[in-house]
Amino acid sequence: MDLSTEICGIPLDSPVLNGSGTFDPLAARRAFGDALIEDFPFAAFVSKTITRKTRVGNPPHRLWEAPSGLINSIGLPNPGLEAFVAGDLIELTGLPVPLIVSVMADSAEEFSLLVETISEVDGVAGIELNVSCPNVHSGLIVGEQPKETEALMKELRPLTDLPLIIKLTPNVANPHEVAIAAEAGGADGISMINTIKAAAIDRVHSRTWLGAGAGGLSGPAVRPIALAQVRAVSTAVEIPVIGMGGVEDADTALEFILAGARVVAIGTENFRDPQAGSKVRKGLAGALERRGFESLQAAQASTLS
Amino acid sequence: MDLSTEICGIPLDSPVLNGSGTFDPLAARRAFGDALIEDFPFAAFVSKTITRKTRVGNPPHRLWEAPSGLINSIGLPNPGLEAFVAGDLIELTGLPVPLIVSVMADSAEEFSLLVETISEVDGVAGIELNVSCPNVHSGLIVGEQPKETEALMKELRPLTDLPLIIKLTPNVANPHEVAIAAEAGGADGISMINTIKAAAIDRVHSRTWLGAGAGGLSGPAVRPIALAQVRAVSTAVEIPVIGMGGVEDADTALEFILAGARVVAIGTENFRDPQAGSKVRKGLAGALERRGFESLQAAQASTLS
Amino acid sequence: MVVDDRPIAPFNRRECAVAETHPAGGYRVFTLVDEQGPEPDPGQFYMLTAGDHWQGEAGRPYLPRAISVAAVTGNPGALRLMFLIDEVGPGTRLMAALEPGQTCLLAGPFGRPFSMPKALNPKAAGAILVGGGIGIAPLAILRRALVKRGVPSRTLLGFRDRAHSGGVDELFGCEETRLAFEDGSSGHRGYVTDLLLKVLAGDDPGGAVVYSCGPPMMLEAVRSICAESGTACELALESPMACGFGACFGCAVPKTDGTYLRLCVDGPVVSGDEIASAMAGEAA
Amino acid sequence: MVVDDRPIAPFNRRECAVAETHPAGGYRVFTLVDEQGPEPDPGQFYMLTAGDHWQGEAGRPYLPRAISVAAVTGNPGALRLMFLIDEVGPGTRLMAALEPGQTCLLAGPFGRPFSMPKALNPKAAGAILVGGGIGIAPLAILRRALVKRGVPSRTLLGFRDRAHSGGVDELFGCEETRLAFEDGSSGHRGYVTDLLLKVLAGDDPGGAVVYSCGPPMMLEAVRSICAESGTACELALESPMACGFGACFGCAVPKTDGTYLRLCVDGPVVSGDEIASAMAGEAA
Ligand SMILES: Cc1cc2nc3c(=O)[nH]c(=O)nc-3n(C[C@H](O)[C@H](O)[C@H](O)COP(=O)(O)OP(=O)(O)OC[C@H]3O[C@@H](n4cnc5c(N)ncnc54)[C@H](O)[C@@H]3O)c2cc1C
Ligand SMILES: Cc1cc2nc3c(=O)[nH]c(=O)nc-3n(C[C@H](O)[C@H](O)[C@H](O)COP(=O)(O)OP(=O)(O)OC[C@H]3O[C@@H](n4cnc5c(N)ncnc54)[C@H](O)[C@@H]3O)c2cc1C
Ligand SMILES: Cc1cc2nc3c(=O)[nH]c(=O)nc-3n(C[C@H](O)[C@H](O)[C@H](O)COP(=O)(O)O)c2cc1C
Ligand SMILES: Cc1cc2nc3c(=O)[nH]c(=O)nc-3n(C[C@H](O)[C@H](O)[C@H](O)COP(=O)(O)O)c2cc1C
Ligand code: FES
Ligand code: FES
Repeated sequence: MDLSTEICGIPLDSPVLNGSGTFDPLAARRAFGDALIEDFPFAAFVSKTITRKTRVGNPPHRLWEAPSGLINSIGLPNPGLEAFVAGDLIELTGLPVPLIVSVMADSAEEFSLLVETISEVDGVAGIELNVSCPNVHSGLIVGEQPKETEALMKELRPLTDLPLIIKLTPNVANPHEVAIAAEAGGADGISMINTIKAAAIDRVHSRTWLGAGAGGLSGPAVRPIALAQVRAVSTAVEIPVIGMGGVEDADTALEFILAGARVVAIGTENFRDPQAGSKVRKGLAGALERRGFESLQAAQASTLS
Repeated sequence: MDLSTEICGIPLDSPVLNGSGTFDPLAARRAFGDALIEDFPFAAFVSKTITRKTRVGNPPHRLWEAPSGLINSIGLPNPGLEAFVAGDLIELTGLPVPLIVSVMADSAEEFSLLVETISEVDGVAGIELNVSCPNVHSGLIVGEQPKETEALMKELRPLTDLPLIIKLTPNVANPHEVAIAAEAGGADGISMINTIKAAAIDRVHSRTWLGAGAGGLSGPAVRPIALAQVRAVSTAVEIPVIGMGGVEDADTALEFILAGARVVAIGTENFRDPQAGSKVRKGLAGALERRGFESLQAAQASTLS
Repeated sequence: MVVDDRPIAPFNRRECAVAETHPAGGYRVFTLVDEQGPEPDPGQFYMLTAGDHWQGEAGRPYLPRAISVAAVTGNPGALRLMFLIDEVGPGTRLMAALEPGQTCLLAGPFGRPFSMPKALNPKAAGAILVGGGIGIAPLAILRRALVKRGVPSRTLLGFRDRAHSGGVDELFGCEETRLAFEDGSSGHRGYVTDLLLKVLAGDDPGGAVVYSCGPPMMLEAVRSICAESGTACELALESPMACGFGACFGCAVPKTDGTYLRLCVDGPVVSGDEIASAMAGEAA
Repeated sequence: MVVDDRPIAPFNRRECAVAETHPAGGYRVFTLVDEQGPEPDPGQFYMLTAGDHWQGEAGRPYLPRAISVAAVTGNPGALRLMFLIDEVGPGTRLMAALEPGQTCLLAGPFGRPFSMPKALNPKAAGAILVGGGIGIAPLAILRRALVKRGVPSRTLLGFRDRAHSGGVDELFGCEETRLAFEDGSSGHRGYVTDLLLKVLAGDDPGGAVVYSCGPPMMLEAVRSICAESGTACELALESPMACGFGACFGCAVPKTDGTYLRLCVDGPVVSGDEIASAMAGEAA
């Protein structure tokens, strides 16, 4: 079965991407060698989130295993824009698939710098905007506020020809309101869901376990929540949705497509199985057939009754 | 170990309640006979949510099992205020523990009627306000809006001498803002979390599984989210919190108390084990000791570092 | 409070040893030893959690599963409960994999049992049992109870094919049982409801009582055949259950009056005229 | 891209048969047959998922668990990997319950292995291995590699008591190994670091190389003893891991410069002077 598709004009061999921050091809290359490149698990690669300045990330602990899920508080460690562009980015553009760079900032000015700088690099296919961070000017978390989101999109949209995909936060009452605002501001696509605010308690010492005090939940535990949000958003906007949150196999990937996502992304499942992306891709034809779909397009076009 | 405590002035033999809508003593009596009353699992009983008019509930399916959790869309079936007061309520006041009656309405007027009518019944110890419903006047879901919540509390507070406990919805960016508003409006306690918006997809027919189209997630899957919200709310308000969301044993119950809850409630775990409440209560002394607490009060007074 | 004469379950979830397991056609049979519970009435069910590993790779099964008791032997204190399992998902998969030495967590017996024929119809001369697929389980224990009480009964069972007719010989004995196979591999070629129509045609309809359990389509056919011929009938239905004892309100089945019944307390056995359709609980 | 000379893991998560299991003191040993992987270097680890029932009653374990290889025999194509398990939670509980005939899912080998003594210190005359508790596992495979290369080594192992000294005899052989028991039940009464101090006092510090693995407190003591005496040392650390191959950034351990290393790719073996403290990864 032909699984090729596209997202925001980026051609894809399959509808299976990775979630930002859940796969590092450079480290994986050290562990797995060239086999990683020869059988690259994703149809496009989404980088971890890059900020303007270097971030070392949060103090340990950064992980807590939850029932059918994972809480992380990694803290977006990254080399910062300059070092990223001069280093890792060059290697990432050499991957055999389109590259989407994820960026985050705490002001429109910094976001602009990130978008403009990344856009100048050859081999970048798209930019994902991580808006789960407070705006230094308003103190508000951009992605929680439709107005802030729309204003940010309007500022960034003219700065690049690359598609701009906005990664929504799930920690809101009505994600579709933020999605509608993002679309109005010129977003080309929506990526969702990011992790859900969560806490973990050290069972021995009765204190918070995570070094940063709190974290975000991902994995199968959040899938029912992600499906509800993807459905609400995809029926509210025209732009395509990259659906994620607990995808663990082809069947659950297809659930996201049925809920309205154009393509899906694999996050935490990568940690359980380094080849999770390939596993999902390889299982999709069978999953589509079992549900009576003749093509991926038919599933993408279907709506839930 | 002495586990007695209180919530909003209601004396309790232990800090273990049930979540509204997750235990029906009348039906359980038919299944289990008098043993239910002799070893009643909860220190206070919270009724299912009562509305002014009869509700038959949602069409099937009403249940979907999720990874480490359950999605339900029951639809608050209940006999309506009048029939409840004339029937079930009489039997519930005969239970060997204090009774808290949960009510929901779509306007302040209807809420007032519910609160006033319930308050006149002997043997009711408190009222829980379920505010996850849209207000017919504003169209807004009361519990998502700090202002709506405060206004409602101000209207209801003068109507009764009973403690008013507000059950928050977790489907908001910042539950502590709603909690602060509820406290300002005169709430005596907070009950949280209710279920999280979730969707389920029929794997065979590729349509939504739940008769009502969507539902709410509960069980261990949501516990990390519940703990984060309980912590955020309990540090923001003075009034006590009834913590729930995935409590499955004494250890996880104690996690809620450490996160800032005064007492806990058992929901979905009741379905797995009809004696879940007793199991949690019986395990608490050991769990407290293992963590080095000399009393329940010490754990209730501790804050997480 | 409503107090009826159904057996009272111990107020707990208890660990029970697996005494015996074996395959039976396309199904699997296992026997648990219940040291605390009362003898269940035919039509009742238990909520079961198999073994230590409830929750598989995908975080399911999480909730217990409702399983009808198919046969009971022994005495209270050491009841042997026999269950028949059709492997359709993660929960029944774990149950089908049980081996002696393992344990299950069990709560129950729960639910409204079958009524005896005279209670359904004072003129009842005997009973007609109509079963299909895994639905033969509650009819097996019902048939033994009828035999014990000296009530004559005829059993009509339908299956897709021989491979899916597991449990018939050991649960019913072959002599008095008439079988229908959709693929015609033996017995009547076609549906079990064909057999029912024939039997009813030869009977005094005023004296017949029908008990049925099986797939929703079959139950619905039985229900309407009985409604048309004025025959009293009881159906054992299924619906997804979380608790089994009336706590979750999840097992709703639409009644004729537009309201719902809770199948775990007001069923699983319902009388044919109580419900709008035996299929309504299935599809949303 | 950084490409180093550590063994390259197959790019997959593969099913491996459990060949043998047995208890060893307070621990449990099991052997897996890896038909695809290369021979691991000492200090490397695998990410393991035990059996079909990953995810127990409480929805955990969900992620695979990092486990050091303690011994390797056989040849690529049928490598036999031996693991030593300390049962501390749901994941190790399932691993400790493995029996021949079952399978594990395995990814790896991963991580930075121990360096050979001469690479750490050109003047190195031999190696001192300092292990505690379950931390003896990577030292066992290291010692065999040193023996194979003809590098002289002394092994110092510490345990709470005899009951917790499982695996020593079979993994090390008793002759060349000196043991310390906190409860004085045999060997030296006290800490293994007492033995290290004695050995170092008798040595030319310029020629010693120390390898250590064990509880954080012990590692930190070894690290500071070596730092003070100017002895080159490598420590095999632990930290909670989700992936094992650099994908999650969860296994951060603070370095002296205020940044963090990813223990799964930049470790688990680190040199003593790279990290601020061997205990920092433990407590938040
Ligand atoms: C009173 C009663 C008696 C019963 N007696 C027996 C018996 O004797 N023997 C027997 O084998 N079975 C019996 N059943 C049926 C059995 O309880 C169900 O089939 C049970 O759901 C099987 O669990 P499972 O995990 O194997 O399959 P499930 O995963 O629960 O799948 C079973 C069916 O449930 C639906 N489903 C699929 N996924 C989900 C999900 N995530 N959440 C909710 N529903 C889902 C689908 O329609 C699927 O076909 C009985 C049911 C009832 C109510
Ligand atoms: C490189 C490396 C090699 C190792 N080699 C071995 C080995 O050879 N043999 C061996 O037995 N072990 C080894 N370990 C340790 C083992 O991987 C961990 O102890 C593992 O977490 C055990 O899993 P568990 O499910 O049994 O226990 P867990 O539940 O993971 O508990 C283990 C510890 O993790 C913490 N913890 C508790 N609950 C949670 C939670 N929900 N989420 C996160 N952390 C929690 C606590 O501190 C607890 O003591 C190694 C670890 C690493 C990193
Ligand atoms: C360890 C970890 C790190 C993550 N880092 C990022 C990140 O840098 N930027 C981002 O937008 N999302 C990040 N995410 C969120 C994921 O991309 C994804 O949205 C989320 O995990 C839900 O998908 P999943 O359930 O499949 O993991 C991270 C998630 C995890 C678990
Ligand atoms: C089947 C079911 C029915 C519920 N009905 C109600 C209700 O009537 N009123 C209410 O306030 N909460 C209701 N809840 C929410 C629970 O009281 C509780 O807040 C939630 O389930 C989280 O707790 P848990 O994870 O322990 O189940 C219901 C939950 C379930 C699972
Ligand atoms: S199964 Fe819970 S009420 Fe029937
Ligand atoms: S364990 Fe995931 S990066 Fe190290």
